[in-house]
Amino acid sequence: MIDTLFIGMILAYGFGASAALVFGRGSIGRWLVAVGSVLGAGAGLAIGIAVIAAGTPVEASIPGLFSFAGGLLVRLDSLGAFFLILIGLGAIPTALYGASYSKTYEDGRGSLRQLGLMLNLFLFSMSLVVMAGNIFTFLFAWECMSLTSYFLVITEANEPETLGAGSWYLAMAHISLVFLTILFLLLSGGDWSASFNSLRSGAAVLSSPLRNVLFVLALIGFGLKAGIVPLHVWLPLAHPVAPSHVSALMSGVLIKMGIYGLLRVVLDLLGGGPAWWGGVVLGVGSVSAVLGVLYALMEHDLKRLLAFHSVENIGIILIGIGAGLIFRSYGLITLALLGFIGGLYHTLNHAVFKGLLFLGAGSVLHATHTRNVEKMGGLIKSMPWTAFFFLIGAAAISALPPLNGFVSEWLVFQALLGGFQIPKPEMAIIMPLAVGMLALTSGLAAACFVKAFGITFLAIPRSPEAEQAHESSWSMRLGMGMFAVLCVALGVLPFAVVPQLSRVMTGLGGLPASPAAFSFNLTLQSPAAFGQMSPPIIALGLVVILGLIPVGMRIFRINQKRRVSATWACGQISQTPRMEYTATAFAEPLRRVFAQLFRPTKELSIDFHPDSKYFVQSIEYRSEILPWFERFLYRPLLEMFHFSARQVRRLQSGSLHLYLLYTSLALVLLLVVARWIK
Amino acid sequence: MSFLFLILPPITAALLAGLVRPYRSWVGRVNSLLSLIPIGASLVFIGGALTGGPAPTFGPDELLRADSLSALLMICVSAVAALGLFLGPTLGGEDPYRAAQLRRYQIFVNLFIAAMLLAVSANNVGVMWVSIEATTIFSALIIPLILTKTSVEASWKYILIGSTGIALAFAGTVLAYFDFVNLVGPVENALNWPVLMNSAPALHPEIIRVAFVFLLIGYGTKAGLAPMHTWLPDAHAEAPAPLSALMSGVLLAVAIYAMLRWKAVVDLLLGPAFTNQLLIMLGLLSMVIAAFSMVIQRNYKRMLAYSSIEHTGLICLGLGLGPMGIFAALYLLICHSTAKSMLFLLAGNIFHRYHSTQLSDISGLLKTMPVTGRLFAAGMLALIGLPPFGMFVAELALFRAGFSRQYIWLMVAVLVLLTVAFVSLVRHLNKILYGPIPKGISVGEPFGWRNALLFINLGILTMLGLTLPAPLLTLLNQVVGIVAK
Amino acid sequence: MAPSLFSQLSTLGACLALLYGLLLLWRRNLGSYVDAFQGQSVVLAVLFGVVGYFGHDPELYFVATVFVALKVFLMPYYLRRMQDRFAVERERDPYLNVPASLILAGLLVILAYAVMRPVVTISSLPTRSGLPLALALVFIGLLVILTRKKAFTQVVGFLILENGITLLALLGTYGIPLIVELGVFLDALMGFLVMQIFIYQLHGTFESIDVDQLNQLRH
Amino acid sequence: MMSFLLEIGQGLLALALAPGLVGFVRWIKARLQARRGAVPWQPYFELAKLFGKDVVISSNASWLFRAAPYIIFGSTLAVACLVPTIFAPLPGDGVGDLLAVVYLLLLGTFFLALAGLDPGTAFGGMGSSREMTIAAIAEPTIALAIFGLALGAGSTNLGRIVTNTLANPILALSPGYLLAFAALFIVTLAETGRLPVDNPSTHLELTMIHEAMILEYSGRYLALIEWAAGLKLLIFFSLLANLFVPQGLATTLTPTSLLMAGFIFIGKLAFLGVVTAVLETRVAKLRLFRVPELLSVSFVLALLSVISSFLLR
Repeated sequence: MIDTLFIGMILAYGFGASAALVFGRGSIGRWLVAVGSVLGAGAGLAIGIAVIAAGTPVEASIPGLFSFAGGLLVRLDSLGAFFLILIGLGAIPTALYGASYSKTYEDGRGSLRQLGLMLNLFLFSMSLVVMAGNIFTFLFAWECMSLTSYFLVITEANEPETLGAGSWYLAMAHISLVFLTILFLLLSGGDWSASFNSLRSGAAVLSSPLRNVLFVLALIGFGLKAGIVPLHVWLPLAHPVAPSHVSALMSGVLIKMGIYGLLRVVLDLLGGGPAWWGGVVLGVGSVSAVLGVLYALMEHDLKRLLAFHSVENIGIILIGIGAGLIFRSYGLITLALLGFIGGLYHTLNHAVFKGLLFLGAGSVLHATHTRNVEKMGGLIKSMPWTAFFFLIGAAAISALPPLNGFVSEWLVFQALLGGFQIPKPEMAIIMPLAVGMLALTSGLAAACFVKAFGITFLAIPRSPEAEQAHESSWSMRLGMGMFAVLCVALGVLPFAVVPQLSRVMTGLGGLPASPAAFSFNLTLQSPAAFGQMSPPIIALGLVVILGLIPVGMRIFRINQKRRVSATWACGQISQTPRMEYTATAFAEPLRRVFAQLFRPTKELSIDFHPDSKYFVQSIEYRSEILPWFERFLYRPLLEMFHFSARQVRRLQSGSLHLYLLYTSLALVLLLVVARWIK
Repeated sequence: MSFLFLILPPITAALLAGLVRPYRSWVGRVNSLLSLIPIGASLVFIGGALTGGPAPTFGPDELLRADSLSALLMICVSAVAALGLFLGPTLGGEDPYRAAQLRRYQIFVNLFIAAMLLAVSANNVGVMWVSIEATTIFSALIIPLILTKTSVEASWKYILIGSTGIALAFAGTVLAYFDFVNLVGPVENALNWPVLMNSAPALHPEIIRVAFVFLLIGYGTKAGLAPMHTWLPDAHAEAPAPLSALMSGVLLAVAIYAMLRWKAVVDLLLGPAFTNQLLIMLGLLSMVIAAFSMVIQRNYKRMLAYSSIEHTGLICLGLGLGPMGIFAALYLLICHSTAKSMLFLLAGNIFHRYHSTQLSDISGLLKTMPVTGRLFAAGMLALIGLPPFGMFVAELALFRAGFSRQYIWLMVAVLVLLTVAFVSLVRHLNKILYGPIPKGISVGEPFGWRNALLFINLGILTMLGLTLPAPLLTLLNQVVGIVAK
Repeated sequence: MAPSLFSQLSTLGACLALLYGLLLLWRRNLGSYVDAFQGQSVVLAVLFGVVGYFGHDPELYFVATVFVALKVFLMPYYLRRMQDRFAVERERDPYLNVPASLILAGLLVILAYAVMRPVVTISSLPTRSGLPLALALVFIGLLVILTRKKAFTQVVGFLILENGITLLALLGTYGIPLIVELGVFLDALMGFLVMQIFIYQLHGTFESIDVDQLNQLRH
Repeated sequence: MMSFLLEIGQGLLALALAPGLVGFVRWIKARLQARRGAVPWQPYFELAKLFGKDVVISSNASWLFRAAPYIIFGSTLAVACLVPTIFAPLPGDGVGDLLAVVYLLLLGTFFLALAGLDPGTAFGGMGSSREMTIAAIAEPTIALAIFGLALGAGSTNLGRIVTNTLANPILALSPGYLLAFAALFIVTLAETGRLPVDNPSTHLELTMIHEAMILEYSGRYLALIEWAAGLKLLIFFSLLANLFVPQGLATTLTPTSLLMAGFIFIGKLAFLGVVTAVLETRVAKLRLFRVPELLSVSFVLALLSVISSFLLR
């Protein structure tokens, strides 16, 4: 049954891709592309569910392809199946959304053929990444994924900053492939057709310094794709320029391939290592979480803000996985399982609410043709549906109770709280620090999304575009709606998903083959009854109380009359948008609190009225924050390469005699080497 | 017998071009058709090589011989030659060449192809050297097809560096032959490869080491290995596009073929360590120089030329990594010839449209020339080693060879250099493909048969990327068997 | 055993050829370069005869005659015609002044001896003592191309280099098989003709055959 | 079934006591400042007055402005049901633990801040921005305080914490608990907008945070929000009281023990109210950018509590 689904997936994606080529620009083309990717993603979803239900990995190989390197081996175990489901859940709504969102490209701003073709290939290559069975297939699919997503990022190639962002993205994606090539070839001792099974058995016998090197390579290689802090610089560059449904896919699903890779290599192939591995992952995760949200706070480009939040949520996922790794190394199996489940569940939740937020941002961009939050405002009146869905996404990402963000963060918290069972105190002390940083992150995330939602949707429109904004078409709302429903469902009914996650983790890296008896009936119960919570009942309670209040008010015949009048503006006649709070002002207290990190620079240029110094024509306030990583890590690196390039360039100086001198020197040197150096 | 079908067609084409005094355009068409015959001949030789059995020989004291290595190179040379001729400059076409220039071009390009085919099929070491020297001379004559300051400069540098290099190679051949004669005495057809290979273990190591240095420097100059690469960017940037496609695509391959032949002989005596060490040193040096020269490059033809230097360096480095490395190097050689010849021909189209070789003058290629733009983009992506194309597989095979021999730091250095090249080529490619259409550049391009031909190249590259057909795999393994006993 | 007449003659011939080569480094005007090349070719032709006579190989006589026709008559004639055509008398200040280049030439001869020591030790040929001198001549030819600024001088330097290799082949192997020998001569001739064409083109476009101007193609 | 009734009853009790607590604290402050001050149950009259008035809504406001009071009041009431006030082992203990309580309160703050932004006045924006800043910085302290408590008590569920501390009372005197108590007390002042952080009794733009957000509200919406704010104060006080000094909580369902527990609970609230009032009269309001220093003091206290409970275990 799974084979037919697999072929069905290939055919569906093939159909979508060819439809893009054949029909191209028209609306039929856009819809056929969407149908192709929806069917393909649906088939992938079904395969994933089937494999998790069956519990046994599925293997298949296409002998024709890659005959030189062990053939195209497809092996889907439960971990891969989970991520296949993730791709499916992420792809279906975005494809529907994309069908009408890409209407803006019909005027030639971007090539629709390329967008449709590459979208389907991108989804297929991601599915292939999680289904890869041997090294070559994995590396092939990994680079295909980077290439197709690069083409998606540069769909609007005529915008000035797109190509720059695209080059950054492809360069860092390629560097991630470089690390993975070194990793896998070291792991398999140079046999590029080794299947993951043989690697697993081979890895156990490797010397521990080599395993440490492999771990570091895996962390950097997959970290580049996941966007952990020092390696995250491509995320805020690529997401704003990509079409919104593509950034939803990239942020929701593409960076999770980094998480998949990390789990596959560190936990499955290397079988989990010493405690410091988990410590490093936890450390990197917490730093990514805090820095991600802090930089997001200072952003006023809606999609850059969301991109930084992806860095933050990847940090939270890594905190969960790091904790799991630490517990596994100390043999606390149930706690380790809880950590991994927290991480995986947050991966799923993030895919859902980040997808929703990006689609919302896409609708806003679609309506107001600008990403700058300072120019928006009052969109909730002209775009009620988008605003409602964006609110659900914002609440979910800020981990507010009835929604899914809260459940996964609660699981991660419980895993961290279990830290006191770690025998060695100096390792155990990391856990409270992580708890502190995680809590700070969720607090700041809430502040950031109050700013994002409040400034974008509430109060008075700040620019003419924001005034004439119109609601997005039905298929865009349908896409967002599906994600919103998923957000609420995953938040209210975790007991349906979390037990399956424990089945996903079974058998990886020495975790118990049989899924631990996580008695997840109505309530979520962390092991040793350390913490217990029942999201459905909380949600039910909230709904009941919210229902009771108006009823109670009617019973006690509270005054129901309501009048609408102008906002109190300290006695001024009319209230103009310029009197509203701006995003910069909203984030100003936090910029001042974290001034050590941001080192804000402030430029104030006032040009006075020609007649008198007391009247002002215009004031321009510009505040920049210090991009640490770009300035102190990437710029020196690029500078070094440019310097060496300038030196090497001088070799080809144009003088024939110099060229002949090179040949003669080479001749003399090699003669000396040949004659006298054995 | 089929040797005649291999060598004669280009010679007759040259004669035909010579005889028809005022150049007619049908001469060009006849010559292109004639160039298909060598492809057939090389396919026959490949068939012969695949079925096993002794390699066919021809001529007085076995002058020509076609074993699997020669057959592989023959097919490469003849295929790229046919492509070069079909898409070569035509009378009245977009090219600004007058009839006399075209006549000279047709004569010497066909002689050039004949010399390469002779070099690859020569069994006699001396004849191989003579024909490689002939390729230098013939190609030098048609670099300055249009007499400008830069093309004259490029041709002078090319002829001088090329000739000195190849003369040193002859000195190496003489030293090796001296050692052989001194040991065995003047035996019948002593300069033939099989004879040399049989008696190689008995030669004297010190002399052969010196001889191999001369050979490496000589043929390295022809292959564009650093530090003898300096002529390559100038010659390829100034030569007419089809010629630089031929030179970059296959002339480098022929020079590498010569080095590979001599490496097979020398390894039998000294063991692979000595030659591998030299090849890896020079290969890495060429990659360093080429990769960093592409970062700040303003001329797209020179960019392609530096990428050829880089790939030659990578191939030589591959040759130094044992049997698996040689397999990867040959695979890379095939992919590079296919991709680079396509790219140079497309560069020719771009030059006809934009009349400038400066990267800063070229933009909006996808809009002005949709077909050429897409082909050029695909070719460049293949060149930098992205998946669906063969170069990705070849480079990975090379890393496999490197890692299995524990040259880890060398492989890391190679990966870094490839990444430097990757980033700079992507940036240049984006600069060309997108952006506004410059003033005065006409838009639109018919999907003529000339572009259709290039899709064959793209097809081959994609096929090589996805799967390796069984005959090609056995051929490559046979070649590795010959070279690394 | 006193060295036989044959080895005496061959070493003498090699020394003369080397001296002619050094002449290029010493003199300044181009006319003397052509004479030096012509003298060297005569010496080589005689050597071909001597080796043919002592080595009992009649083919070498034929090769000697071809060599004389080519390198003693044809090429010098063209060179002198070219020199008159461009009316260029003196080699402007080369990269390396005369004493420095002569000292360097000395070092190169020592290097040639060092490199060829194993060849001389294992070879049983009577002409083995001339081999290092032949390699030295190759190095000097390379030095001339490297340091002289006139294209004309570079061509003559290249011809000296080729003579050195022919000498090496002659002394080392009593002449390589005929087909290859003829092929080499044909190549030498074609190479010379092409270089001549290029010098005319160079003179046409740059109005001088000074190689220093060729620096527009860079980076 | 009986237990759920008790749960709702406890929630309603908290609801009823909340305005009284606020009034009591104001009354004590007035007394300390030698003023007669309004009677402690004055807030009840204010609520009744507000419920009677018409609602005036700004023309810029959206449906969120109207829905926010219900969400705020609802979430705070839900928390009230979870927090043990008079009866210890609540049946609903498994429903929500300390983390759920914290995040439900964050839900309320989230929507309050949004409602502040909606009318589009400068005050609302300023209030929301400052409120969210303080809430964000207070989060880590609360989390670590919970960590410290949970370590000591072995669970994050409120009922289990109370029963464990009842079982061995010496726990309450361990350094972990004391430091956690201090940290939580500072956070209470920050979260509920009491003096050192925010001045509840003034409408001066420069100093008000909580008041600025609800400037635009009127009528029954204002009533709901004020009531929710009072309830939030009561929740924090009952957390402080019952988690650290659970003695006096009824463990059996007999009416007498419930009544007894009720009086003790009111006594604890009164004591805490007096402490807060004394504190507010003695200390002046901190500048906004001094508040993070105060909160970092509480963060360090919470961290020390966790470390000490680690080392002592």
